[in-house]
Amino acid sequence: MAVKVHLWESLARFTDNKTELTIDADTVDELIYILSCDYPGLIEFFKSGFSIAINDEISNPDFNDLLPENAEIFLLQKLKGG
Amino acid sequence: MAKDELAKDFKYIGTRPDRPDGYDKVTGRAKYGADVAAVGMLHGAVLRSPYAHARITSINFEKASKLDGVKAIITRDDFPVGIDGDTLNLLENTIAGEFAYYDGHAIAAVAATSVHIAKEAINEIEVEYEVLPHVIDVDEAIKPDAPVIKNNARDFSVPKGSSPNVASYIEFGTGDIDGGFDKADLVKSGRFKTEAAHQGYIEPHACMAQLDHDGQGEMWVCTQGHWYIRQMCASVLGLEASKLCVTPSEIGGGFGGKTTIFIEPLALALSKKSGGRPVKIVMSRAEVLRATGPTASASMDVKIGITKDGYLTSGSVEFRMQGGAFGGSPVSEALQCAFAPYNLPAAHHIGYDILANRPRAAAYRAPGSPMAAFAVESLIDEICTDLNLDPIDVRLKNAVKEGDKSSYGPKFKKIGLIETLEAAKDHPNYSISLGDNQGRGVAAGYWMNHGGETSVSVSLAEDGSVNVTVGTPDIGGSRASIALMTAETYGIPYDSVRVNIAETGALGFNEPTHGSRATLASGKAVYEAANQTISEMCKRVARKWQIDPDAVFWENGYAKPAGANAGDFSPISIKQIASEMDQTGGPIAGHHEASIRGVGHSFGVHIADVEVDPETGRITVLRYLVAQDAGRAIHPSYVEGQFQGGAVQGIGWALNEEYVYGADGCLQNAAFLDYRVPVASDLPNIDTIIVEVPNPDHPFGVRGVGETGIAPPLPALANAVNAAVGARLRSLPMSPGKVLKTIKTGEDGC
Amino acid sequence: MTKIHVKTNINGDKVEFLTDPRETLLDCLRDHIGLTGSKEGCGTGDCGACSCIFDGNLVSSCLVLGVEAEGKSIETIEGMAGEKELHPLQKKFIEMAALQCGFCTPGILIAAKALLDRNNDPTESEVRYWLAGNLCRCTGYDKIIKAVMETAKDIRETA
Amino acid sequence: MQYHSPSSFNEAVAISNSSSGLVKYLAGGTDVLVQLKIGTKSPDHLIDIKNIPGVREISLRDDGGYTIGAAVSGAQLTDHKELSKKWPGLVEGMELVGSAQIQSRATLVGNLCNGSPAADSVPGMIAAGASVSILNSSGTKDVLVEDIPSGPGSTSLKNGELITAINLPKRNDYEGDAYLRFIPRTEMDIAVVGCAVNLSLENGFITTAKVVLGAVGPKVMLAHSAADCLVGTKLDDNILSRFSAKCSQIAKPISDKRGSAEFRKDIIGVIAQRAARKAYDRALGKY
Repeated sequence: MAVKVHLWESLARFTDNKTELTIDADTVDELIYILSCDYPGLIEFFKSGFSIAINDEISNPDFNDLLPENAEIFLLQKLKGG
Repeated sequence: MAKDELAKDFKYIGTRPDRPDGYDKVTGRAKYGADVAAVGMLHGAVLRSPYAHARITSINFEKASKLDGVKAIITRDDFPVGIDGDTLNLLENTIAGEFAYYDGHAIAAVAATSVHIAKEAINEIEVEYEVLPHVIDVDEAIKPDAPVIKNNARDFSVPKGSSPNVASYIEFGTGDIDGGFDKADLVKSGRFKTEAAHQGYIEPHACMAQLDHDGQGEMWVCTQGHWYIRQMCASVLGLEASKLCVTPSEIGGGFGGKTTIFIEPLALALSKKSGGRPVKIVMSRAEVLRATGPTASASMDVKIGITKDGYLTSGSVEFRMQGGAFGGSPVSEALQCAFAPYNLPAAHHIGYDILANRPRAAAYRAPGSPMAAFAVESLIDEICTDLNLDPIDVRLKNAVKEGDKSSYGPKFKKIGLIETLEAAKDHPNYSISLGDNQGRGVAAGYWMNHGGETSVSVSLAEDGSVNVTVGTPDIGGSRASIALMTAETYGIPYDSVRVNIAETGALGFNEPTHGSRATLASGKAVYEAANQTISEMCKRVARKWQIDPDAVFWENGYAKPAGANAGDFSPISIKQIASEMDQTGGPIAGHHEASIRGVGHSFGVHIADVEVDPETGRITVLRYLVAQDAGRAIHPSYVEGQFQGGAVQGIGWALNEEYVYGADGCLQNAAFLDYRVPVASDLPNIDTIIVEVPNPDHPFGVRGVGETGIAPPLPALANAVNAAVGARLRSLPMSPGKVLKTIKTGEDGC
Repeated sequence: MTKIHVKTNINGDKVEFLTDPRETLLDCLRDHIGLTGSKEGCGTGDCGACSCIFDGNLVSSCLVLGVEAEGKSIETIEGMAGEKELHPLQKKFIEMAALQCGFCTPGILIAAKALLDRNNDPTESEVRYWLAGNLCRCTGYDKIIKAVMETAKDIRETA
Repeated sequence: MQYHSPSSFNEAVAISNSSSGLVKYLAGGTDVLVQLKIGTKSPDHLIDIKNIPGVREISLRDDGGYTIGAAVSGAQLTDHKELSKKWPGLVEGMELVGSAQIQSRATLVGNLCNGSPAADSVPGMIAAGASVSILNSSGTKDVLVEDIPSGPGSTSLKNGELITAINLPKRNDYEGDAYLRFIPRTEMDIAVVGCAVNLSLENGFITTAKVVLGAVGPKVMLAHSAADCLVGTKLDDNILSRFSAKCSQIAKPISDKRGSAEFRKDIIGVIAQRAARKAYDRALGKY
């Protein structure tokens, strides 16, 4: 499935200055794997923890989640609270 | 509020019954962190650094160890080596290694047969320090000549060439920023600063721990999240997590500050070193203020463009936040909240997490949001004043609604900002006339409220009452709200539900009661678990009636036949099903474990009226209104309580609370006498409006209500002060001296 | 340190205990007598969580020495409820949700009772100033003040 | 630490003189116990004076003045209607010390002996012309309250000396006093500045004035030159602003966590002016 991934600008250093990427991935796991292979600079980011919005549904990442066709994905800072 | 938006009529939800733990808490029976004792128990005390930054050259505890009654003394040497990453930061903050990074940093700990002996022993430990240069202020910390707090503190995100005290960096945005400013009729910018504020829970940290050489341990502790305590203690001590059983006490407030470890690993290590005797450590108030997490201090630049009729065209922020010697300020959350209420065509955010010689910042209610609100909502108010526009109207024109793209990316589902603004505008407080030196301020605030990792169980007792077991400690009445949702799900009386908070062995991993998630996430999980037991009950009744399980449905506490083709059976009550459990297959219980998805975006709008004494700069809050979207108020009294408590913490932060450091980098006001939280006589009643625009991602529409309320008071009060006496305070706290200076000179001097 | 033998009366019961003279009354209540309802929030008289009635006077028990209890009579939160039912303030606090975490609650109840015992018709401002020595960080005081005012009204009406 | 509970003042002084190490007298304990808790002062001997007969009594002397026992609490003072009516400024100074809980215990003598320049009850006592009775091994003596504070946290009392009572002079008609302080909150703070004013009037004109400033110097200070501005006047606006400026000028505050020197100098004048107005109105019998 082709999905559109939005990254924040300060991550663009690791992605050839791109903040929008179209990736062919069926699951979150596959998406992270492909991003990590294509842009190894992101590995540290993924390790540091993050949240994800898949078609505007924000949550902690479930790596086995299936990605709908043309899904719009935002990688977000890990959600916390007080 | 438009009640017609509610999808359902509820029998229990929305009522205000007595809380289940009420009797315990008004009679003194409830057991908090320091309230337990065990046979053979020792008392712990902690030696803390008197310097803001120092190399520890030697620690000699020979004299201390010879004192009668001293059973164990620990230093960093008693902890595992080879730890790195976040765990190393946790360990370093728990007990200093080579360096003491802030005044109050733990250096060593003692266990003795009495508190007095433990304290005497602490005084007998000889430590040699080599004092190093320190830095306290966030802007000072990134100057080129600032003392370097740690080498290699920066993570992957920090661009080359940044100050070595920058721990992380984030930048994101959307739209054409410069184009947006070009379209504006007015572009305004400003620098804003906030000082660190402490959560100020009245119960100091306390725990009792027992650990033996077999690696099995137990702990009783006041915490918002005992699985976090287990995970963190296990990781810094090199224990197997499941061998450590952590039981949460009742908790005397947390507000984010009790989501991490401080004394807990010390108590475990002392217990182990003293041969497995239980060790209790209770912090003093001074220790709480010196060594536990306040929130970050912040320096923030904001620029906003607007058309003359009040439409925002572009906004940019650069936030620099100091989160202590280990990083971890909530700068990314602050950025996410900064423009969240507004539908901005273009927005750009830059954030720096910066080190300073201060205690490690912990979460504090809506971490980051209050600072962001202070900067952005103050500047919007300045714009409204310049353009002579009504502050609520401007916010209504720009307010986000369902389907709008948020300033941080994803689109909003159903949200209630517009309804909240309208409710605030319609409230009588917005039109009461004001006298001399009085002014009114308006501000909005936001928090996303996430679900997070949650595990619960529900079981049916033999008489048809229900036990619910959750892993989120009850800080502000969540037992009541969870019992209400359970009662609603089953259709049984509220009094027939008992909610327990379980120890770590009883459930799967639970995130703490933080981020306003207890009612949101545990409530959703309990709903799922209860429905499991309901389908099991329907199944058993179907077997009894010898019909298809699908032909049985549940209503108001009864299993009923579903329509004519199911046959003509009399409904069977939960009581009867329960009483027959042992003959129908045994116990009935349900459980639910998940990372609860979705967030409960909650927006709030506050209106503050103040009077300023122009001769002394003293601010009196005359009246105060909180309007906030609760999604749905499960127990409205405790929702109001969250609104009021959040608002008053924000009022304290705005007016008088601050960390005062001397030139030596030591904290000067480590007591409630001079860390000035609001007292009863400082305040008016806090009026509330509960707006209910149900969260579409929650079975009962809950959004989470705890966090948002602390953000708007900071700007609302600053805006009110400006309206009262024409003094614009761009730094907090608005202490009388600073207000007077601003009245006299037009500058607050920060 | 030689301990001192103290005979006192707590919540109507004769009580004896041994205390290190450095120990406060709060330490003695909590650690020697097992009455942990009085809380220590600061230990320096700034928060009121340890409020007790000491020979008829409202005190912070962290600022009274245990040895001073000799021959005195002390009321703590554990003695506030009657045998059959809660004190009206306790009932009203639950009913009106005047507590969240509950840690400051014992001290506030004791202080509020001391006020209503001497004045059952206080103004809101009097209640706020009387309770200024009792910090609450959860509620913003709103519901606490209202619960005390409502209880005072009930007491006046039933008197 | 050894705890003593003598039954007479002489016994208390004898214990003090025969004890070695740090010896402290204990009355209300609201300072001593705090110091014990935070570890700044750990006495070796603590002499509790509360079991000495008469120590908690307020009595009207034959000369019309009051004698206030050393262990009389703030609450007792406030509850004493006659004394509160005659010396409202002195009483309100004491009443401002701490919470209701503190008021049950804290004493004028304790507040004085703590030696704080910000002590709320001390300016009122000095303005009133109060004296203290001091007992030592050679007998008793009377000393003006203004001679007791000697610097931040220190007093002129010698080791073993014990204040047994405070003596207030007789109060006449057309006299009035007031104490005001500035704090950031409404309660529970230490004074950022404080000012007591005590006035006597004749036909509306001020004949004598005493002005005492708190928290603007190393000790509570008498502001003679500021008081002189008031004498012979009816306290009109011009006089008040001159008085206010004088108080600000006399003040020699330091900057600390509770306020900057600049701020303190600014507001001492404001607070002093308000206190003078209040004392004047009281002297006129307005309230």
